[in-house]
Amino acid sequence: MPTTRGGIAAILLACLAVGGAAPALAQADDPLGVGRKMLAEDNPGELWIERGKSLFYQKRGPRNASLEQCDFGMGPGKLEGATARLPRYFPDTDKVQDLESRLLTCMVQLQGFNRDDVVKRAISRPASDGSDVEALALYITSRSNGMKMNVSLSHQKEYDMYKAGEYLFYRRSGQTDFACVQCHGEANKRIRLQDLIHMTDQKGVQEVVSTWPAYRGAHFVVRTMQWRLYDCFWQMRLPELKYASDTSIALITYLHYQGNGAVISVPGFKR
Amino acid sequence: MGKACLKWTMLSSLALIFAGCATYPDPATTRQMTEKMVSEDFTAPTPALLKRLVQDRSQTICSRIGDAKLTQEEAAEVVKLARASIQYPASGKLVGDWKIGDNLAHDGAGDRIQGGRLEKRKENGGLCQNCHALAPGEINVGNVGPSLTGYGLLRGNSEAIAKLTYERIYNAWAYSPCSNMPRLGATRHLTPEQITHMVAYLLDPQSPINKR
Amino acid sequence: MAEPMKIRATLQGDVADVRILMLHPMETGQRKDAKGEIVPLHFIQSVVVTHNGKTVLDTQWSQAVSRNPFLGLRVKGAKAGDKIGVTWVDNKGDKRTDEVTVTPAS
Amino acid sequence: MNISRRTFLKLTGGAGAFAAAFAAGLVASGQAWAATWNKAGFESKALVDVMRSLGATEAVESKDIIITAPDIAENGAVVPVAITSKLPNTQQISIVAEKNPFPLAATFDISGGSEGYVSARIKMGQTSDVWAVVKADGKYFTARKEVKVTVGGCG
Repeated sequence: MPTTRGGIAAILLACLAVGGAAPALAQADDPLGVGRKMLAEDNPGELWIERGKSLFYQKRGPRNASLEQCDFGMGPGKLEGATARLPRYFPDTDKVQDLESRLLTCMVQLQGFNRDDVVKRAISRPASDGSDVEALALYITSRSNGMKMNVSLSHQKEYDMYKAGEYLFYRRSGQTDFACVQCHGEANKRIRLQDLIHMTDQKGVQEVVSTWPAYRGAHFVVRTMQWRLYDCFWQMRLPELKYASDTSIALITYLHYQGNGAVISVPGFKR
Repeated sequence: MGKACLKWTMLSSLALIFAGCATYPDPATTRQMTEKMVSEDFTAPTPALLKRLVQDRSQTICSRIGDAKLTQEEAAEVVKLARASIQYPASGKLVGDWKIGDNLAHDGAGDRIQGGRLEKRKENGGLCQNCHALAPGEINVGNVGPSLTGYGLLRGNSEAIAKLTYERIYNAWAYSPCSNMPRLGATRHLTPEQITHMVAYLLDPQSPINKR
Repeated sequence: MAEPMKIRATLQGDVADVRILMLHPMETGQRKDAKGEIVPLHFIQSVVVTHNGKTVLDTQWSQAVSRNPFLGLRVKGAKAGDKIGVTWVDNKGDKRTDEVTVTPAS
Repeated sequence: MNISRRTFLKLTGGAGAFAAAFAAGLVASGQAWAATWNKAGFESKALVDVMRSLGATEAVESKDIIITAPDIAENGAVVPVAITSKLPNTQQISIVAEKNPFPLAATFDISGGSEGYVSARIKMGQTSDVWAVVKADGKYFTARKEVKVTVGGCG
């Protein structure tokens, strides 16, 4: 049975694959590269960081409280490096939580917001001002900029979620017969002109885990990892992934652990 | 590169060993736990649409984790199920109108669920452009699947080729079990008539895909 | 409602590399909102950039400038500590002014 | 033509809308700064009319103007364009997307203190030449570069 040993074998295989693969980075003769570089250099997503900061420290919600007492795993209000270790197990909720589900817990418990209301607004419409959760997620993650992803699987529930995420990554369903791996299992692949990140490769998965939340050029708002997963299932013609659900957290745990060592740099810029 | 990679592997294995007591659940437990999550974590406007998440036998076989290989028996079962799934158009004609096929090949919409609503369209797009190079010189095409440029030029347009092409679009797994290619006819994403138009788009000498 | 701009002014030799990001919808007057109603034309028409109070760039924009606009320019004869001011005005008369000091190249 | 393309065309605006907005007084022409806003140029639907509004009908091509923009833009709603003019005494730079419903996107008046360089991002409805129209030492010069626009985001 693939217990610990199988896990190592899988990592080793992934590594061997890295060695042979050419980097999928923009090359000099890439006709798209010039534009991508120009856009990424000046990222409008930065305009959301200040907003997220003021939302974090403002007294808000029915309980008129700020988020300063929110514990993202490093102690109440400690944000430096917090997202580098997420998802992780939280004893108070007895759950493995990612950044956004933890934020949701705090907005409900500390500020008294209604969970369904926050969830309903969490993913903003394109070409809007964006949602509070998007701005907050960006601000909180930006406090880990420059730090390395360092997710641990020391709690049994973290292991369970990791394995669930792996299972989901390869689980095919729906009328397109897609799992994640159909589009993200090989190097240098594109859907139309859009690059598909090679997530069974260390470099690829590191790029994923270190660049969200990101400014999405086509939507003109900051998007989060929860949105990224929701949107993938939408394109796969599957039902709508519930915000902050265990399924989403399992996939994020799987990806983030694989991406350990990546240096966080947000906001990312996506086409 | 190789060295850094090895180091990373060692660190990872150390982390796993130090974790000590925590062990991965066995695959059956993971499957049970995760399938429960999937059954609870999605919403759809109707219960019928929610069923899209339920795997059929072939999808279950084809969801292999990591580099696990298909056994011969599994591959044979997938091929057998695929062959049995293929239905032909009522007219019996496998080659339709390449112009309609051209439009379909470049249409990536249809049947998605967002905001509690199903995307309403007369018919679904064929999705080809997402993954395959099409007519020569087209820029906005994907490369997840093989290039289809000059498909008919290379193969001719005999009846046998038309039948093979139809079947490969209807259910690619009849020929390549568990490949990345969606079983577009078998999953009812496309109708048999739509597939005949795509066959024409691939084979007709007048089709842009066969222009030099 | 106008929100602060993000302005970077970095010295490269005696030239300040100025990069400005603004939050603005830059509506073309053609887009429909979620309710299917047309969103009225709303765009920045003018951006003026000053160096220690003196105008160095005076721009006229149409609605064809992208949402959340970016403007980059290079100001000659700058030194660390100089003031770079930016003011935009849109077609509804909304305006916003922000100022930064030129920082040495890091 | 897919959905996002249609949405995009709406984003870039149909021909009549802008003029109508003027008529309805939506464009606040009463402001002092609006006196210098090149209304005729921004309302022009053809390149020749844009050039006329700029007083640049006699413009000649120049190799001293460099347009930095992608060969292929992934998202027509945000096409980065930077113009560098090495012409002495560059006074003005305009960015024109020839096949847009209203081709003139922006005009930058440069005073003594800034270099002949501007960088911005514009909307483009379709593949088109992007023109730089530069006024230097009282004369007009042009350069152009094709930008292919593919509209993704659907399917």
